[in-house]
Amino acid sequence: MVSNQIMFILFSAMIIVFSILTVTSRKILRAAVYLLFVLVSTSGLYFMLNYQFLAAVQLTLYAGGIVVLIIFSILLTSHISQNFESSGWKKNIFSAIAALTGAILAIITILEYGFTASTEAAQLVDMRLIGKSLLSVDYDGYVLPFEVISILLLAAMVAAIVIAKKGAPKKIVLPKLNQE
Amino acid sequence: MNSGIPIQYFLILATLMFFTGVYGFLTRRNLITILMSVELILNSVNINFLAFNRYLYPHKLEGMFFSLFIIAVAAAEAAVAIAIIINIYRRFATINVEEVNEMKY
Amino acid sequence: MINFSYTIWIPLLPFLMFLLLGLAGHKLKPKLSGLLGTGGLGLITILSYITAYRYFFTSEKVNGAYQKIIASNFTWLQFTDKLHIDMGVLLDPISVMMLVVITTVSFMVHIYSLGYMKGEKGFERFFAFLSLFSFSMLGLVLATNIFQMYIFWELVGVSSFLLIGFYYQKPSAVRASKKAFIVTRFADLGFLIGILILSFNTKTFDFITLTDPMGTAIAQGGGIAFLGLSVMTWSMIFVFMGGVGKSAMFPFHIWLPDAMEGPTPVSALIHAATMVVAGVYLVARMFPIYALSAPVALNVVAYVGAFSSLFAAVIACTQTDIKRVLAYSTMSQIGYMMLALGVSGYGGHEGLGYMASMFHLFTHAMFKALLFLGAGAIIHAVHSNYMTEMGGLRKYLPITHITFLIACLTIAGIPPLSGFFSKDEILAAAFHSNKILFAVEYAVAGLTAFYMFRLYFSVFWGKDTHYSHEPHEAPATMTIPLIILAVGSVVTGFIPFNKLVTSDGKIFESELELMIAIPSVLIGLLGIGIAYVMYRKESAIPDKLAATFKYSYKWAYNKFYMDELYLFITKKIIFRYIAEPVAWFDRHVVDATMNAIATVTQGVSYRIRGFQSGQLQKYAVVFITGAIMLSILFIYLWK
Amino acid sequence: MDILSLFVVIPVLTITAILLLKDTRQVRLVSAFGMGLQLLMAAVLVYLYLSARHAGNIDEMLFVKDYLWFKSLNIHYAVGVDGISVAMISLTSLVVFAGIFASWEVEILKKEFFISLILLATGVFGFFISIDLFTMFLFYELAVIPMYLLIGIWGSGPKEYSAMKLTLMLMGGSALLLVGLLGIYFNSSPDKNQLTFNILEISKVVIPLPAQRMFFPLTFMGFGVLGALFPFHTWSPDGHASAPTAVSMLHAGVLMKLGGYGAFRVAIFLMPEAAHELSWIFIILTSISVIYGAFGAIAQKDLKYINAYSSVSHCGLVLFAVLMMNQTAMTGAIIQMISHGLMTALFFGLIGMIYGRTHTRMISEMGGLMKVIPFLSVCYVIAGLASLGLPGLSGFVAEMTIFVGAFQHPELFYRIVTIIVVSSIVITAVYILRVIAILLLGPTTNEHFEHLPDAKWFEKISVITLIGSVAAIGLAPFWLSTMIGTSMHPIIERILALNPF
Repeated sequence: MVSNQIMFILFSAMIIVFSILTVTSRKILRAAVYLLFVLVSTSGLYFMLNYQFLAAVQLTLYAGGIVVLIIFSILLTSHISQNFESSGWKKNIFSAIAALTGAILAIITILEYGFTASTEAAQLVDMRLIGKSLLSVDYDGYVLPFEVISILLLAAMVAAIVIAKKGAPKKIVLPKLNQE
Repeated sequence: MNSGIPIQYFLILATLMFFTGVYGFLTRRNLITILMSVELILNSVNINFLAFNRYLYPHKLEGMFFSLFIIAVAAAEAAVAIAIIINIYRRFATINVEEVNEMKY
Repeated sequence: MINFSYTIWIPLLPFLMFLLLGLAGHKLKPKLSGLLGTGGLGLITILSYITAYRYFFTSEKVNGAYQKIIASNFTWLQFTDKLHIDMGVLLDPISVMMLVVITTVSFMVHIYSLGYMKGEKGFERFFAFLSLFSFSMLGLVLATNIFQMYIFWELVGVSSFLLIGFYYQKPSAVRASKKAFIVTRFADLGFLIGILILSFNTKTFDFITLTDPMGTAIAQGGGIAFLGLSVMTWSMIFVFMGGVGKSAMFPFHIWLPDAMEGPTPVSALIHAATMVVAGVYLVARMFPIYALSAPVALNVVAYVGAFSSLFAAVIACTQTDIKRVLAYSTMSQIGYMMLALGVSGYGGHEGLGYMASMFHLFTHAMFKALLFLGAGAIIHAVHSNYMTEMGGLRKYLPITHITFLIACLTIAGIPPLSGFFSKDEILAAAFHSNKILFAVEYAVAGLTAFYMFRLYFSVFWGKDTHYSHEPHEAPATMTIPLIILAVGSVVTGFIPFNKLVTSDGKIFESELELMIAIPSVLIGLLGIGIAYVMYRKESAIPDKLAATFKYSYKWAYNKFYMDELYLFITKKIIFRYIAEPVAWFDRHVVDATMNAIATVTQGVSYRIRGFQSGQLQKYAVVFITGAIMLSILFIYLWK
Repeated sequence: MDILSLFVVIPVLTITAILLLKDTRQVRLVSAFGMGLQLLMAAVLVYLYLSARHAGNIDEMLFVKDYLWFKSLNIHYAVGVDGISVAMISLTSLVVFAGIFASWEVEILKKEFFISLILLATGVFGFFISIDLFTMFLFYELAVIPMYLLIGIWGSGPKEYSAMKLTLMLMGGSALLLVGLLGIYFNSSPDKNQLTFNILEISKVVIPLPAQRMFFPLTFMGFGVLGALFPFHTWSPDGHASAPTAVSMLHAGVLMKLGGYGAFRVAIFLMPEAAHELSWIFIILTSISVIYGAFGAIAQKDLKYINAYSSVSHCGLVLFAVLMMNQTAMTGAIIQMISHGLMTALFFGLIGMIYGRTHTRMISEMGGLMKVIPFLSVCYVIAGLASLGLPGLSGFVAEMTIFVGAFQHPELFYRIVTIIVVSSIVITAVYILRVIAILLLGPTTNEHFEHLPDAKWFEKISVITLIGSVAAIGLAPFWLSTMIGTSMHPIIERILALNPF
């Protein structure tokens, strides 16, 4: 099963490296692309865990949807070639310390906690099962969260339209707007 | 497929990803990059859910569905957030988070 | 048992009249309202006389003593099982006697006022107030319990306030009414405290229970001691404080001279004949307790009375405002009555002082009312209060002159006028009890004769003053009461008080003691003689004397600066050093503390609002740091 | 619908009716009608109450209705009245009725003014009928909140400051009170049965003494803030001075009574042991209130300030009497609440009317008004005399009942304090007469005042209603005293059973 481990190491290395690049890159479009790599690698992990459907969703929704959305918004709001001025070193160091502390704390906790892997047979996750469970009202059914998420998506859609609609909130005049 | 890889590996990976996201959230100034950091965080959580589901409760589907919903929520969130960001940009002509601080005392 | 239940109407009728005149008076014609008030009072005068006759001559006596009759009574306010304020009518010798005094004088004053107040603005208001006063005074004397007495005590106080301030647009009248009310109110505080202590120890307000010589109230008189005096003594001293205030005894006398700012009939009724003797009546009412259970308090009564009478007599010799002379004379005479009570014992001949006090109260009411009404007639004629602006009035005011002379002779104690008898009894009582007090009163008798005839001579004789317009005799409505009261002053001396009003209700024998009567007449004559020499004609003697005793004269003329002392206490100490600091303290300390709390809260929130910087990432740092801290805390530290 | 709930429903209906009106001039008519109906209801209630008592009904509370409201916390909407509440309800309806007429000529935002005013009244009525602590607290808050708007919008002078101060201080009191009430609730069943907010049920158990020691001061102080307990009284002068006429009337006349009533009904009744133990502290504070308020009033120059301090003094007397914990003093406290409510409402009403004419409240700027506006002046004198305790008016009855009752206390300390407190009657006389003398008597000082109009018809209604009640209590106190006294029995028995003096 070495191939397994090799794949895992590959994906994890990609995830970690590109994650770090995402949050440190000075060019915003590159950051978006690094994010895309991270997301793709993640979907690889999903495949490894045998959640093919989810991996597919991850690819289409994240890589295909959200990243595109982000890139569009970058194009709308920023100059692509623009370099960020880096934030102050104090802030960076402090944030790094906080993040590291948190990470170390979490890792120690993980390592100290003895997980016992379940011995039960894994359920085969196929599309039919997913579809049935999502719409089932039985004990194992997920119709309620499904409906909730539908409404949430609707609401988000409406909200996104309303918020982004031009000209609507003209009434509120904030003092800093005068230079506009 | 995942034999030979202990669950801890996944968890540690997710942790590192999570805190990379946190680091980004704390240090980036551009709202869009902050949003990206948030996406990282969400993804790390997803990995956790799936790992737990697969290793500890393989006969159940909760973790998977949770991840699914998180992805949906993330999508919604991204849509709304980007709408807001664009709006902010229209208003303030910047998306630098340090300059968008109207909501204070 | 004779039915006395109709007596409830004696106080009630004036009350109804007050309501009628007070609420609807301004709609009636002034004359009609005056007549209504007078008519009502005439009616109750007749009722009182009938009551007096029936009580003294037809009601049956037990063991030769007049009984205390509760003619009607109902519970007005229940405090506890035993303590309740009743409203009712108590008939006993002194209350019946007071009924006669009050209704007579009040009736006379009503008639007199019809003439005196004619054409005044607020004529109906005046009669409404007079009715209110009559109601309160009658309620006071008929009270069945000490709390009822206190209630009416306050009511006479307020009627007096209203009547003194009748000319409410005159600042001096307003000041005087305010002063009268507050000074007596302060004294009433003592009365109230006295009532509280008394009722706490005896568990009753009822006069009959309280003053029963065999009763528990008197028996338990000893009680717990405070400063060497028994509780009963303290309570009686406090109760007496109320009497001191109402009867204008030293040191609460200062309101009485100022109260002369009121219309003269009011002075005659309230500040000479009736209300001011309420204090005497109060002591007389509680007399068994004073005599049997609180002798120290009785001594206080005697000494306060004696000192006041001397003090007032000295001041009266120097005043020039006739009403003020009469006011100090009133105070002096009431001092007499107090003294008489103070030296009296309980029962039999021991109670001579008690009888004498009541006797003097009776005669004094007649002649002092007469003096005031006469003074009113003079003022009516001359439009001035100052005797320096008068003189030779005997030609213009013959009736007033004669009646005034009778009154002066009466007060000077010249036989066979009534004042002679009553004063003689008092002197006799004092002589048998305390020689020092007797000496004081003897001197006061001379002073009284002197200052009254100083007044008389300077008004009716003396220099021939030129008046801007001819003084004329008062109308019949005013002179008739004068004549009636003059007759009263002459004849009331022959009423056998020792057979009617005594400390224990029983008759005792008393006779004129020539050993005392003759010197007292002599000193009265001496006083008149000196006054004759000094004031019969315009003479330089008074001025010379005043110059000789410059400082003492000045002190007496300024009433020994008592007013100034009070003014100092009220204005300076109470107002400047208590009230204003309290107000300042409230604003600048208590309120400032509250404001400071608010300011500190606000300041703190200004400080901590920096957390709400609007910087998203700062919030995130705080949040994450906090989350990490909490994790450390819960995972590693909180085992 | 039970009769008690009508006292809440009628004001609510009135408010609804006002909301629907278009013509602002009808607003006051509707308000007057609604509150007139309320007054009538109060009379009916008195009649029903007396006849029920007469018929031999000896329940502690009559007309009890109980609806479960929140099951999990066992909160009920429970109403019921005894003689004390009936008396307080009558007082409230009288003052509100008079208050409507006193604010007949509000200039701005009429509709909103009357709505707030009646909302306030709703709270007060609800408070007096509740026998459930939670409902009581709810109505209490309902009564306090509209005050902020009423003073802040329709007030005068530094109104925002005063409104804020008043509301914040009262809210601070509410906070203490809420802690106290919750403390009572969580100790309401020492046997670990169902916890309850119901006063009657709590009164049957003995709250553990340590809990009482902790929560009695909180509850008493919470109510004491509203009852102007020293040193938490400073909202009163500012608040009253800035408030519009009707609000001053209602506030001093009724709202401050919530403090006294609550202190009595909740603090003392439910926690008598602690009350007995700690009363000396509060006795000292209240006697300071009495004397200090009176002295404070002497030095004031503004009519409303004078009355505000006078209220501090008089309300201090209420709390003082409540703490004496015997029947007479407590009866006196209730009568004092009613009496003070009526006469202070009268005072503030008259001050408002005088202010409306002279446009000043500084006594030094006025003088000789008796000649110009005799009706109002005479009424002012009557109010003054009632305040200084003239027999025949209500103040005397109340004060004497308190003094006599307080002096029956077996401990010497309390009797000495009583004597000190009694001396307030002189100080009261001083400041009342000072005002009367300067304001009303003497020559008319300002020629602008020569032609002031005397009272209009609605002002007369307002004033006469109040004077009539003051005089009625003063002349015939026995029925009121008996009505309150009989209701006092259960409370007294409880105190006596626990604290044998």
